[in-house]
Amino acid sequence: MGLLSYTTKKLLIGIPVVFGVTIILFYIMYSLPGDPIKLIAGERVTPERVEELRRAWGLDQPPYVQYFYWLSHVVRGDLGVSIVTKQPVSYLLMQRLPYTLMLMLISMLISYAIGVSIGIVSALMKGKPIDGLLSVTAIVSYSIPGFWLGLMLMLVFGYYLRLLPISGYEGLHSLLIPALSLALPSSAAVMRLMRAEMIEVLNEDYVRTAWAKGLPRRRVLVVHALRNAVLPVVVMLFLDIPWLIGGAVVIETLFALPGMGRLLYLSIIRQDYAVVQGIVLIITILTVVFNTLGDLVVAALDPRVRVEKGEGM
Amino acid sequence: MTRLLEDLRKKAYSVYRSEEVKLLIRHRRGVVGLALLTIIVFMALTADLIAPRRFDEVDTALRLQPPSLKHLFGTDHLGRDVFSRIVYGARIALWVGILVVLVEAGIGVTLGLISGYYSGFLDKVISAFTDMLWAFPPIILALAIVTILGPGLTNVVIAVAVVSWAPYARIVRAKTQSLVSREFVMAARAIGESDLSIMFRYILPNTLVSIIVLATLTIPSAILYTTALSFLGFGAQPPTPDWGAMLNEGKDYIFGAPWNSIFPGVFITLTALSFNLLGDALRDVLDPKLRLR
Amino acid sequence: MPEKILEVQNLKVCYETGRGCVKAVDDVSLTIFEGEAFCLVGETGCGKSTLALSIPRLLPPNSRVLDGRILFKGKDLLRVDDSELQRIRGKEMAIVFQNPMTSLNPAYRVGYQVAEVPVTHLGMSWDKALTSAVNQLSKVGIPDAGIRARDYPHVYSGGMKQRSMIAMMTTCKPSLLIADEPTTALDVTIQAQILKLLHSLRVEYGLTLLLITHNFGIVAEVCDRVGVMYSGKIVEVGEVTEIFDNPLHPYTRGLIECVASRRGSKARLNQIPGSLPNPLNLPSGCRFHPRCPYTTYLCMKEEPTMTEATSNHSVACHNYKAVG
Amino acid sequence: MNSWKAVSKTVAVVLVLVVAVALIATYLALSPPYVAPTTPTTPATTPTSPTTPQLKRTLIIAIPEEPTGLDVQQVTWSNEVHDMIFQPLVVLDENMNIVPDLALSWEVTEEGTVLVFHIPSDAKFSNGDPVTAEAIKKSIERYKNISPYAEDFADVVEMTAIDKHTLKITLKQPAPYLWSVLVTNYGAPVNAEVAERVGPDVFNREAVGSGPYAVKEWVRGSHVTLIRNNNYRTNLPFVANKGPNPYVDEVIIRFIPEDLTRLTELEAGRVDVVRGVPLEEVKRLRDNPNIRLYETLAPGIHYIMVNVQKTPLNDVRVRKAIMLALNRDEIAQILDNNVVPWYSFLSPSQICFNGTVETVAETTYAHNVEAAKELLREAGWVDTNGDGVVDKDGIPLELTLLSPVDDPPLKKAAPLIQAQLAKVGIKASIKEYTYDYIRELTREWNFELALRRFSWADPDILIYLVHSVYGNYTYSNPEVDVLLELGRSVTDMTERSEVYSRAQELLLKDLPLIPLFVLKDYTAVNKNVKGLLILPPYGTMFVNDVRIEQ
Amino acid sequence: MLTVRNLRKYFRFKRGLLSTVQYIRAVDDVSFSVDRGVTLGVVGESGSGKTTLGLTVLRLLEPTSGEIVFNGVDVAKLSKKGLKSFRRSTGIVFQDPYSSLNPRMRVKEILERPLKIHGIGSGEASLDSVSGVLEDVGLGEEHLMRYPHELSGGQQQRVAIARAIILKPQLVVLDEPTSSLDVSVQAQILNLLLDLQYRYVLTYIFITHDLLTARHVSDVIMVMYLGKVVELSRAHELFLNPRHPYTATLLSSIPLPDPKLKTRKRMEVVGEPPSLLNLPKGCRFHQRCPYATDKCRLEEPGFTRVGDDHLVACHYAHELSFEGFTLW
Repeated sequence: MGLLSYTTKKLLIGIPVVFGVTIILFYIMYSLPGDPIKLIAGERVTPERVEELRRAWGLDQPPYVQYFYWLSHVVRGDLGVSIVTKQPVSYLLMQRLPYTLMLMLISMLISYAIGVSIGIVSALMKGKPIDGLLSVTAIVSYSIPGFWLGLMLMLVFGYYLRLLPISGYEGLHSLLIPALSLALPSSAAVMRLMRAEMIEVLNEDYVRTAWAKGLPRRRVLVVHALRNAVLPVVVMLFLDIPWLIGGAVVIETLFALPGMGRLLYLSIIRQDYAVVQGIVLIITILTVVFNTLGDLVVAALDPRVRVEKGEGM
Repeated sequence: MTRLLEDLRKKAYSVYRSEEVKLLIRHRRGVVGLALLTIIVFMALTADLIAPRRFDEVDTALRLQPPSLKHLFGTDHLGRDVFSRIVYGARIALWVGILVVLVEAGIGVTLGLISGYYSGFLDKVISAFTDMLWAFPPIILALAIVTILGPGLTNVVIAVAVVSWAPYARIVRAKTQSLVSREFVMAARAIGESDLSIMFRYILPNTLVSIIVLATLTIPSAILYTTALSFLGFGAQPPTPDWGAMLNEGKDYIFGAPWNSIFPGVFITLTALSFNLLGDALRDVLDPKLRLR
Repeated sequence: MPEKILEVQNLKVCYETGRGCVKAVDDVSLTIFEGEAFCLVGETGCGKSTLALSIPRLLPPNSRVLDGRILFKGKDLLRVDDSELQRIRGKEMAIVFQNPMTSLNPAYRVGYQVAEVPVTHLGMSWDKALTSAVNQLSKVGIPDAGIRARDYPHVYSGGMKQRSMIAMMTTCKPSLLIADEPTTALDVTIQAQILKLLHSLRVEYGLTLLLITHNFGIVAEVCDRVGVMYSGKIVEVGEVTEIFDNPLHPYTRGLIECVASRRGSKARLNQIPGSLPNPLNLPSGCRFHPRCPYTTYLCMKEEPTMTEATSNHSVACHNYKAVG
Repeated sequence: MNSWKAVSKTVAVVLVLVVAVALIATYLALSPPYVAPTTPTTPATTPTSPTTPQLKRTLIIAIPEEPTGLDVQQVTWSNEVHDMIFQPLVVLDENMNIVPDLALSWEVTEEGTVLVFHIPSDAKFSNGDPVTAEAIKKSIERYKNISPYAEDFADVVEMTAIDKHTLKITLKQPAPYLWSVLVTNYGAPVNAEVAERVGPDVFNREAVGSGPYAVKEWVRGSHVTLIRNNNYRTNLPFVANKGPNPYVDEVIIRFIPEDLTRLTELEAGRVDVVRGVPLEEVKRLRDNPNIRLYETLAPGIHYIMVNVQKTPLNDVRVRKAIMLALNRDEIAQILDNNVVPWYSFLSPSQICFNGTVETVAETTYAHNVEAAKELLREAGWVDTNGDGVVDKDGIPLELTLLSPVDDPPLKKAAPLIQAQLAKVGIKASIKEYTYDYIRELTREWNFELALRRFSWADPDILIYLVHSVYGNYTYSNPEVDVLLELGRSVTDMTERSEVYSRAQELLLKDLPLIPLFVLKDYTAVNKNVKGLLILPPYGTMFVNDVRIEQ
Repeated sequence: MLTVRNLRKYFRFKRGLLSTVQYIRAVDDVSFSVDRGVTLGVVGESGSGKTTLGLTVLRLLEPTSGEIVFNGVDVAKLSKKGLKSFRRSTGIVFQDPYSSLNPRMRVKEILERPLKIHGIGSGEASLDSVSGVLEDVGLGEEHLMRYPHELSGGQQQRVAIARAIILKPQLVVLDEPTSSLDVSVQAQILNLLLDLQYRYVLTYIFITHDLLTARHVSDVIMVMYLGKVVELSRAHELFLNPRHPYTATLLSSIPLPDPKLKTRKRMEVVGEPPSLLNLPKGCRFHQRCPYATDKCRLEEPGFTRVGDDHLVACHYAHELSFEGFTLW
């Protein structure tokens, strides 16, 4: 199969996922208790005015009509207008997205740099005290709630040591503690996967073959073992996106970062339909795209994947 | 005759169990996890005895006291004893963790069994659904569900379970698929077993170990999720001494009275850690091939 | 008398398990002469593969060599350093494994994997090595080797994978080739082809073959000398005709007789009663005594040692004279 | 197969590119919103007299929320930015008296149905256009057309410009509550002509008013820079400087949503004034010698709304018991005394506030557990089974208390209220929702006790809470209805105050709302900033006399 | 007793999302019949479809087409109820004894299940038949309460055999019952199977890749290659006088446990069997057959009768002889 058709196929498979997620979400938002119009209308507004606003926002329509209305606009690149701030959703997103992407990028860099390297070390030292120590450290950091870790880092670095800003965005260094709190638990997961994969691959017959061929140690470990062991970790890298975004919701809220996660949290609370829909759409598309990218990378790294497997009857 | 059989049964059973138990005991980390868990369970069971005060006992005169002999972990902004709240909180953490796992395992195992056993359309629908869930940031969905259901622990439990049954469905499906092609299932059909009987007599018991291991390993994430929701203000209702809610209340005083934030976090970590250690050990001993993601 | 190429002395290997270190090879000594084809035969779990893998030190990490020496061309392989070992492996001593399906790295093209060997050992450039890999592959009978060398292993059939393994391992014309059940995973027609290939390579390169198998048919077809293993011990060693015509150990005899042969049909076969002993719970004295028709009190009490029955036939049995 | 080799390379290259582009793009995208606060270089030019210290010419104010638009007639909420740009006709002084700002003077005639405003002849918008009677008329007409609060001027039947500088407003009926709109920036005139010319969207970005400062630049997500309006004239009695402030050329209003960051900026000297001081930080700021805290009382109270339709809360004795059970001093204590315990329904920052009502209420309902228990006993609620909860006919007295997660003082007070109620044997279970959702639940009568607040300078706000028709809530008392309707039409302020005092007395008997406290609003200001005036009810800042010393 | 006519079992195989569906013809037009008390040996290499055949005959896989007539009834058309009684008169033993026993059931339960399902005996009565069958397969009551993993491979296979015969079936399919066992245990199991056949007059379909074993136990042997039967004959006759080049090759490829035969002249074939997805036209063996002609390349051979009960699917069944080779 050619590259293009492979990619197209993978992306095509993603489309129903995007639809499914947005439809489910739309109905969830629709069934949220409370009336967004009353929320924005405030204390001194008459019922007539409320109805007027409801018509103006199209919220008097049945949900499927609203969904198709929304969808038809999305197709034209219009994500709608925030009911709370009256700003275009795309504008809000563009404003917030960079912070979240940057946060995710930094935390991914940290977690994969730590996780992969320690995982390899630990696998090569399997059974030795250092491996035990690293593994226990990993399990411990895996058990720490990210938001609490963030709180503690804030306390230590922001308050006691006054090294880094406590909260809010004042430049890239503001993202350091939040990224760390996101990265540490996830780096433990990466490390555990990397270690398990490496150990498994080191036990594979083909690694034994490589030894039997008399290849130098580095060649066996890097060319024959690591190349195969790193594959699932790469897959995880791409599959982790939803988790990271989920983490970003809590962390951004905690650190008061002007990112998408916090906007999402606020918008769910304020029932800002359009914003929630827009953000989730972006997240789902990002997820699908990253999954496809992940598949492509895997296909590039592992020749077996390119052959479609048959199914029995 | 029957007597003899009964004796034999007991003996065989004890032999079978003891080997695995022995292995578990030799697993040092597992023992540490078990010990930690025992402490937390002990806390939960004897909260009424060991907690010096009730978890909701307010005394404004004592507010924001630092840790001392009288108040081991200090007091919070309402003058409640943090240690007592932590001790009572163990009940909630355990209850929530286990309940979430029961619900999500119930959903996941059923769906996984069905989709693994009946390949084809049903499988495709269930798998697509699972994939969709997989692609969705869980905390966001949980947030939305809690908003619909209203705040409260039970609703949080439901929300977290609803968004996180996917690993169960996947693993049970995979196990079922591999078991369905195993010869003993074929043999069961050859002697005329019905589908239902095959599912529940032959397949389910053989996935049980994985499910138990998975359950142990997902309890910590259940606890972490629920505390995260409580932390965002959607979980336990005051004055419930939920650790996440305590963190939520404590974070306002993080700089002035950090003990309000430190201790709940430490205990969330310890509880998650105990289950993680135990789950790892169980996996090593019972089901070394199991992968969570 | 030809040169000794490999001498295993009092080798003891065990595997770490939850219940202590379980001995898989227990005090085994063995000599292989240059140019011969030596077969180690035995049932599952008798330790034959462990013995084979311990020679190039390729045992899995949970194993331990407790004692013994492995002299290859006079050097004790258990005591050489890693770089020395690396020079021996793949160059002077090669090994072909049981499962060709998993023995090739799925991530690299077959030609590349073959070419790695001359690059490492002969200092060849990659270009030249790749060409020589194609030659080597066509030599072992891969059709269209020039094209197929650029394939990944997963598109190869089992037979072709095993051929590629053999190609890879014989590039440097090693003096000893260890083949650990090389055909067990293959069909009979392919098995015949691979055995033939091994034979022709032996003739061409004059290499010494150490073949591990459980199939007496293969033993008879391939080998000059045979060692029979039971429960971690070598119980009988001798020339192949001696072993088949005049087995001295009751176990060897039983095995040969219980194979459905060309002779019988629908008749009861001779059978060895019972099953293999549990390595965690070995019987006292001779390990075969609970299944042996010739058992005496001595067998239960004392472990027999290897004795030379004739000049080229040794056996570890108290009663071998009665058996013969 | 060969294409795959190319693929792996392509993928690698693409990945590297994507990551690189993402890095660069995010970096670029992140850079602009963060504008390093310009600490204006000390003017080396004119060192004024040696006695006066050197002055900083830019006032930097940090506020939590960025306005959704600058046109006060288009937004649902206004803030400090609008205060700078717009100038109301009249304002409230610290005693809640109406005093002139833009207007020279005014008359109320025809029993309160006609208002006449006199505008100074030199009044100008910041762009130089004159503020005439006609312009104000146009502005109010525009408000009636486009504002979400168009209702505010619903009673206005006719506006006539008697002459160029005199505006006559005719009302359907007396509408004293209109003053509470007029004293805010909502009631301030906008340059409707410009608005019409440029269209609502542009005007929302570049609104023109007659306030002390005018829009220079609005950097979204960051700040608004305002420049001195040299056409500014005011008739405020309590400021010395009736024209443009000669000491402050520019006002920069920065939007910093994060409480701690806002304060950090102030402590670091990068900001002069911080609005929205988190209550937890007040103590720390008070200890800081470089910072001055301005304190104003909020124009409203925080209270428990009671569902008087529901048993047992329909029994006034139970409501009184709750009123008595509460220890407001304790509540104030756990809120770090950032609130004032309160017993009546109007705060001192509201028009028509009457201190005697509060004093009487305080003595009547001072914390008294025994009295509360006694009232419950009278009502038939006694703890018969010894579980600590009073019961009647076998039913324990259990109530649900709705607590808003997004209102920190109320959220914090809830568990304490719960504990205090428990002491008299009332078991309250807390349910937390967002403030807005609780408002909806109360509107639907789907509640028992709900923690709420209101914030509006005019006592007319009460009509929306306790009037049997306008209020929509559970309480109905014809006497109260009459009084509140009367309060809408009485124009004389003393008389009006009397009306609301009587209404409060009735409410204190019925207790459909149980007052808790009045919140203190804080503004943290650098000590170098002299002459800043912050007045209730909304903590409006008057920068007319501000001088910033170095 | 059992007659199979034109049995086919195809597996669907889909490549990619939009590409066409292909079929793997695992069993393609197989016909044979077995008499009561007789053993039919089915011999073939991996991919020959012998296991699929065994499973399809017992309707553990749904046949794609063809008839399976068992005691006069077409099994392929049986309803659920009829199938149940068919299950009662058939049994199956698999290759891997451990994998064919439910690891979470004790031996007792494993053996009781068939009785329970078919409502035979209860309590003591069923326990008696369980003990009886255990004795038949050479196990004792001490094994009743064991889990499969507590038994050795040979014992496990004995349990599997006991399960297959506990309902006293007429037909038992034995799918490589000895190939995963140790050599020394294989003989025990083969002897057991022969004893049981003798005692209960069982009909066996014995599937194996091991010609020596097949010869030992079978009365009739059917050789399969890529889903097709290539030769069907009495066992004795087949080994004495193979007529299909593939059969000859198979025989010739067996390593014989006799060093003196080391240098015998063998029948050899080139290459490896093609993929089932990509079968050649004509005779499926022609690419590897040293005797192949154009006819073989184009035309699929039908069966030729070359003697009593000896059928060969080769165009040149009468012409070819393999006298130059020492096959055996």
